[in-house]
Amino acid sequence: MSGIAFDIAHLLAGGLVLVSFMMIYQDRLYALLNVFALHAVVLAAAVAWQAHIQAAEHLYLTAAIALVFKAIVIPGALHRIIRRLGIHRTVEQVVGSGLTMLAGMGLVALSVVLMLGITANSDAIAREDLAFALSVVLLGLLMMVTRRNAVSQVVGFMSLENGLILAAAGARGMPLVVEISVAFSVLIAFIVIGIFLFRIRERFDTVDVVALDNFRGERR
Amino acid sequence: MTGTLFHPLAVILLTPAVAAALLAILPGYRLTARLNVLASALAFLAAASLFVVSRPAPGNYLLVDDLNIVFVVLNTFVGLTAAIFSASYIGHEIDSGHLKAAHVHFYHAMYQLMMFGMNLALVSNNIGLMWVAIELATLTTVLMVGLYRTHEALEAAWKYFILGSVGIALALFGTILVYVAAQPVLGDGTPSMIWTGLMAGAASFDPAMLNLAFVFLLLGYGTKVGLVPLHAWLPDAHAEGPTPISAVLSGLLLNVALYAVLRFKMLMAAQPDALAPGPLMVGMGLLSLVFAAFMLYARRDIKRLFAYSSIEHMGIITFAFGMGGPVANFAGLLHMVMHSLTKSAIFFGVGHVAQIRGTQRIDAIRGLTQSHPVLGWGLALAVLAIAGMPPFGVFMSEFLVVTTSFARTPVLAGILILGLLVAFGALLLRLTGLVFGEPEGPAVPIRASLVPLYLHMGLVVIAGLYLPPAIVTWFQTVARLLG
Amino acid sequence: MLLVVALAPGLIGLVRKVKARLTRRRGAPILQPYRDIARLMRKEAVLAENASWLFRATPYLVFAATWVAAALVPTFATGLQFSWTADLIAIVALLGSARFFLALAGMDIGTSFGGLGASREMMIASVAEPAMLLTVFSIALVAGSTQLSTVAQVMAMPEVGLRVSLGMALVALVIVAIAENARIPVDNPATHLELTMVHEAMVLEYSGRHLAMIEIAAALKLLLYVSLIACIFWPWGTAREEAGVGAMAFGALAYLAKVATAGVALGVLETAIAKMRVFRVPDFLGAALMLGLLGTLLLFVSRSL
Amino acid sequence: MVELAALSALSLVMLSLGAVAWGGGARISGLVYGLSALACLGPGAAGIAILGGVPPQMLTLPVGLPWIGAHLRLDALSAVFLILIAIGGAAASVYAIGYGRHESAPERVVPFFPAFIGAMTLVVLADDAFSFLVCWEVMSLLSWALVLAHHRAPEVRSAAYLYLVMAAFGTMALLLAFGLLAGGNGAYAFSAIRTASRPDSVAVAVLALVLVGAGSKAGLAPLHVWLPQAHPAAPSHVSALMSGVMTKVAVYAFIRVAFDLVGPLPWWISPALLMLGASTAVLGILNAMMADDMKRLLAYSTIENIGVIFAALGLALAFRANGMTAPAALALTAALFHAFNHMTFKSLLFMGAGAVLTATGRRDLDGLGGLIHRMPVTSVLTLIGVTAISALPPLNGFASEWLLFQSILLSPGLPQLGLQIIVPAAGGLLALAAALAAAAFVRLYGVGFLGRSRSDAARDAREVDRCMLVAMTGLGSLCVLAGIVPAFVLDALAPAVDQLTANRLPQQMAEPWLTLIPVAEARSTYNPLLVFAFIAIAASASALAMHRFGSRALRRGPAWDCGFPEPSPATQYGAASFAQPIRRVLGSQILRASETVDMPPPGDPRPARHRVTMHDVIWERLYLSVARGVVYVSARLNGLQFLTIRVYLSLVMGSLVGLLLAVALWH
Repeated sequence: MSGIAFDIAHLLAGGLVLVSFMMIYQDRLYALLNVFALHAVVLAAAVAWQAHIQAAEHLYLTAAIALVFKAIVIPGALHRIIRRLGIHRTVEQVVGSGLTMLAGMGLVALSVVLMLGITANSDAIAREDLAFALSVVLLGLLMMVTRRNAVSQVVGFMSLENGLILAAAGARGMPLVVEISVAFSVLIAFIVIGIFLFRIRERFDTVDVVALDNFRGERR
Repeated sequence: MTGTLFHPLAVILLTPAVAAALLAILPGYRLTARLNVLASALAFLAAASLFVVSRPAPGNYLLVDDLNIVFVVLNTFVGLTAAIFSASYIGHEIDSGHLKAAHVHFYHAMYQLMMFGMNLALVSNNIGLMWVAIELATLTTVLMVGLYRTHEALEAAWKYFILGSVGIALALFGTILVYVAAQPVLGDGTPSMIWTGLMAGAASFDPAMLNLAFVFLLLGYGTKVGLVPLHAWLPDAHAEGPTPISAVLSGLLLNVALYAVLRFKMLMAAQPDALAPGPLMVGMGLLSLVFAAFMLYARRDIKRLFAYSSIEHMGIITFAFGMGGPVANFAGLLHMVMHSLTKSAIFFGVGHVAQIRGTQRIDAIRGLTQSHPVLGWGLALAVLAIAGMPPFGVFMSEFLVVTTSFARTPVLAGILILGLLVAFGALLLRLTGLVFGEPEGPAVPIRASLVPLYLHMGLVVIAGLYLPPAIVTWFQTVARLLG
Repeated sequence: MLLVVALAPGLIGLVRKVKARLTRRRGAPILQPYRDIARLMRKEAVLAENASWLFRATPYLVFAATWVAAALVPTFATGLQFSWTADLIAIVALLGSARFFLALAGMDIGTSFGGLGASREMMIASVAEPAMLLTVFSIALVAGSTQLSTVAQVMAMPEVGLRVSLGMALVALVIVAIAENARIPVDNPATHLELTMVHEAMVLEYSGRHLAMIEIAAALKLLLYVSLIACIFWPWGTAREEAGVGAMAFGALAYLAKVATAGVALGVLETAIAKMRVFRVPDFLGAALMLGLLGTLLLFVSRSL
Repeated sequence: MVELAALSALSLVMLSLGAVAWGGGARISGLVYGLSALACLGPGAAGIAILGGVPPQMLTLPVGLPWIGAHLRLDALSAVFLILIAIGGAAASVYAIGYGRHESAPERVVPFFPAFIGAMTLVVLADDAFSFLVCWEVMSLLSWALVLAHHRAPEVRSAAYLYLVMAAFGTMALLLAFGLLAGGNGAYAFSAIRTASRPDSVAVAVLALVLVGAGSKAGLAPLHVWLPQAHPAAPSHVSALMSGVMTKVAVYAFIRVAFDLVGPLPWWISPALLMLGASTAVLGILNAMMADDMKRLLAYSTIENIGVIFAALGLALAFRANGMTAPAALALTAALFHAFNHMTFKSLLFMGAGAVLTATGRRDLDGLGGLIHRMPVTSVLTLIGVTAISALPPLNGFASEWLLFQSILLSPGLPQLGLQIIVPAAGGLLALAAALAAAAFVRLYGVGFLGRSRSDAARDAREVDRCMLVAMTGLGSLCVLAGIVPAFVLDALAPAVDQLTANRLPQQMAEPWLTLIPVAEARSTYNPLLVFAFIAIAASASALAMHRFGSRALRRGPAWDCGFPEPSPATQYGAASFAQPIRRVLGSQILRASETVDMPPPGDPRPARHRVTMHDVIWERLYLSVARGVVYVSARLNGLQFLTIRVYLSLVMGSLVGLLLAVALWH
């Protein structure tokens, strides 16, 4: 089974990295959300494939959660938030997207180098999977760091988390993966509700420094 | 797990869980506060009885060994005293209208849930379960930090939440990596996530994978420990939340995260080909210490001041564990315990002070020994203790850390000394302003118990002068375990 | 011991006489200081209203301390009965005690002149004393002792010979002696009512028998220094402990001659130079200090070569 | 014996706890002080017994550092300092029975006082690094609390702050020193440290660290700046203890490490120590000369005496390194003797200042004057103190300085040319310091006690109560006795000196007339008993003669003052005017003193002004720049408190990527 199974797993994981790059490249919020939905779909597919090749039924549940929750519910909710709160449609990036892409390339290279260093006695699928997962995690972090807007930072966090799910799914026979994905979904729900309830978009990051100074610690 | 429902271990976990559920339902402040104290007391008694009761064999999920028993007892003890303190503290907050009854409701339930999370993290034998438990504890504390719903509190809670979530994510990735490293050796599924199994098989794990895992784990759990540069959430979360929670955060949650780091450090040490975790920890410890020491000077908020001092001490502890060796590990353990007791005592005192004066601004508080001698001197003792003055226990651990590290690596000890001195200067400067001079500002009469503060300080003094041989041998065993 | 007391005013008279002669005055007779003291003794003492017991006790203390110090310096014979009571350092310190109490007495009345004198005196002393001690060091290095009898015996030996260090020490000691005894150019003993006076300003309030004691003490101090210089740098003729009466008599004559020479020399010196400003004094004494140190260092260098 | 001393120390600590329990107010102050004076007898008796020939004793208690325990040891060196502490502590306690009645905040003094003495006692007894440092730091902490007794004054708070920070700094240095001594395996017991051998470089590092640690507590320049602020800020009996006794505990620490624990030292560290001591002495006394506050002046003079002691210790080290045990014993004896003497007269003087403070409420010299009429007993006792501290024969200050000069005169025997040159130079500096000390104390006594009263407070002063006078009389008679029969003290010191230098002075009590003969009769002798007798006889004989043969008439009249008497007491020579000549001569460089005169032209009615500015170079260059550095760094780092979450996340990411890169490169 190893040949084709490996290739497909490889393809799906690689696709996830590619979609991550697309997200970094996007500078409009709605488009970003759409790409994120795509990210979740690819993740669901990758997890499902892992469930198939590992014959682990519980992973199908994880894939389903990813598909329903992250590809449909959360992007929908974020759409609503953007409309309600009237957040700027354009994403403000701290550094130009070209530079960010370059940094992203560097991160992917770093993760590949790191994973290559691992001796071959571990599972090849897991190894490749981990390399891609690490890339996705780092790219998600990169996105959180390079965006000013709350929503796009949340999206960055979610893509980071997708990388984690990918890694967990790729680890053969890892228990608790479902629990972890559920826990993360709760976490993300918290974040989204947090944005929505507390209207903390401006407190998430500086838009207007003077207004913020009154809130941030010790400036009373 | 072989124990029954009445085994202390079960009590430690079930009491907070059941209490949390009960507290969520029950009405009334007085009742819930008492129940909160009662549940904490029960958990503490159970934890203390772990010394005498035979330990259960390590199972798939739970474990009691020499290392975590230290943490569990400390955890439940400070949980108890903080609950006693919180009963009077929250009472005043309700009287003064800072909190609504509904919030208090929620607060006590969350308190027990947090205790449950921390206890679970400490006794779990499963790296996945531990991760879940720490996340649970983090989430509950996030909610408590935001309890006051002020702009500042929300800001602090939000920062804590986001940084904590990222940390949690990194820790999870590290956990997965550990599993991946263990899986070829120990086989699929749960066996590859169990401490006892991992420790036994660590020598044949892939060292490179372990290295990678440790980086993620150190940064992930290190965020919770408050190591610089991952510390940003810590000062604000301490400053804006209710003071009992600040005490618990500093006294316990940081320890729990540190416990996780220590566990993985032991794992790393068991694989000789892997990266030595010591230098990393030493580096981050020193960075935290020196950075926090300098940050102490510019603080204007009293709770934020002591929050930075917590970062400083976490730095010292991490440094000590990073140095390794029986003496330094002993010192690290001792320092951790002493810091928990002392720092929570400080927050108890600070909580009273802030309520009496109605402010947390340092320059608005003066002359406490004049206006409130018992509280003022208690706070002075606690601050002197945390600054490393004898006859308090912190001095003993600092003595051991400094002397042993200077004999081994003079340069590092020099940096350590620098940080300690700078921090001492800052703490003393603030202390002088707080407790001496002409009293100033309002003096709201507070009917509050200073017993927790003096109880902690009493323990710290006793430990500084006389450590019972039982505790010493026990610490020494653990120190050897830590390598 | 009584001898030095008897001799001391005579030296003062001699110096005054020499100075007068050199300025073409006839001058008072050499015995005039004796008469002055006797007259002062007979007069009633006037105490300022504010004077305390310290003010009254000081003249006797000063006299006693100076006298004890002076008695410890070998004059015409070494190995005096009680010379082991104290060594050179103790002698210096005894003089310090005398000065200390005199300065306190100067402050006691609460006048501006008294304080002025006291503060300047202490300033001068604070430079003069180290110079003196350094001189003592270099002497002790040569003689291997601070015991004056021993020093004099060693110095009398031919093998000591002439040394640069000793020369320096001599110059330093002379400078210190001039400063300590309030002579020109440091202070003018013949003046009053001048803002530059030092010693006289301190004792301004004294009268009658108190003043007499202080005058005797001052004279004793001068004689002490002269004897000191003579016994250390010019031990020629000094009788040894075990020597007979003849040698003793010869020593006494030699001693008288030395004192007279010194008195004349001092008179000439005082006439020849002018008094310097108070704040130049430290430079003057600093020279002594340097000389003392240099002398000591040279000794080491020459020894280690 | 060691049990007795330890029990007494413990009872002192218990007394403090009892005082806390009883509220520590004025009600129990007399009782507590009385009991603490009694408790001081224990260590004193123990010390005397050891010096009397009882062999050294050890005691191990199951407290302190777990696997070591608390070791206590009472040997001859400890005994010397134990006696010193006992005398100083008992005198201060007796004094405090009276002084404490005037205390405005007794609850901030009484509870700390006995424990402070107890802690000092335990420092001297401690025989392992941990117990030593615990007691040492507790001693600092308690004295800090005592300094803060009058915490409402901002300058007291800043003095106390500076004090404890410097104390912590010193402790850190000691911590490092003991770390080096104990080695990586944590052999903290002194017995283990003593037997271990270590290379010269380590020994020198230890010595340097101990010099910093003990020196910062003793007040060695440039670590002295806290001392003139903190010592005067405390209540006077505490000042007496801090200046008179606690600085000696620091000296003890240095002796213990340098002579006992660290083992052989190379000779070339001693010149540094010698010059450090000598320049400290000069700097201290020069500052004392300029100080206007009586207690501050005394504190600066403490710095001078500490300098003298350290110079003597440096000399002893130089001799010892060259195997010249007899001169080493002489220098060490001089140091110990001077330490003892300084305890007596400095405590006495601080008590005198406290008496003046009680009687007048002032301690600025320019507000006093004429006290010799109003407070006769205090004045006499203070006069003894100033005479002794000015190193004038026949009192004890001179006796120890004389011994020191004798040991300096033995320096030609040293083989190293460097030492031969440095030692006399240091001797010159010490002589300068001694002469300046006389000037400074003439100023203190002349301006403060003599002359006419400069303020109403001084004019209405009343003599203080009996307890205070008794304590001062006790110390005053010690000054006189130790000055007149130093042989007794020297023989008592001999066992301690013998223990550390393997040699001792010849038995002094055996000499005829109790003469001091440190080396040889032909070399140098000093017989204070005879000097004292001669002076007494000569003075009384001359007085008798005067009254017998001269006039006995006495008349009171107005002061003559060269014909220009001025009734206002303000025309007297004040503290600043007295200091002026020395300020001009020596202060212009060292203290950077400068004077500005603002003389209005004729016709202008505004008063002329004369202003003196002085700069403490060490404070400005060293301390303020360190403080500025810390403030600068913290201000720069403080920016990190106000960043956005995104930036904090970048920090997290940065460290992650950095560590990952490191791991990647590590492969």
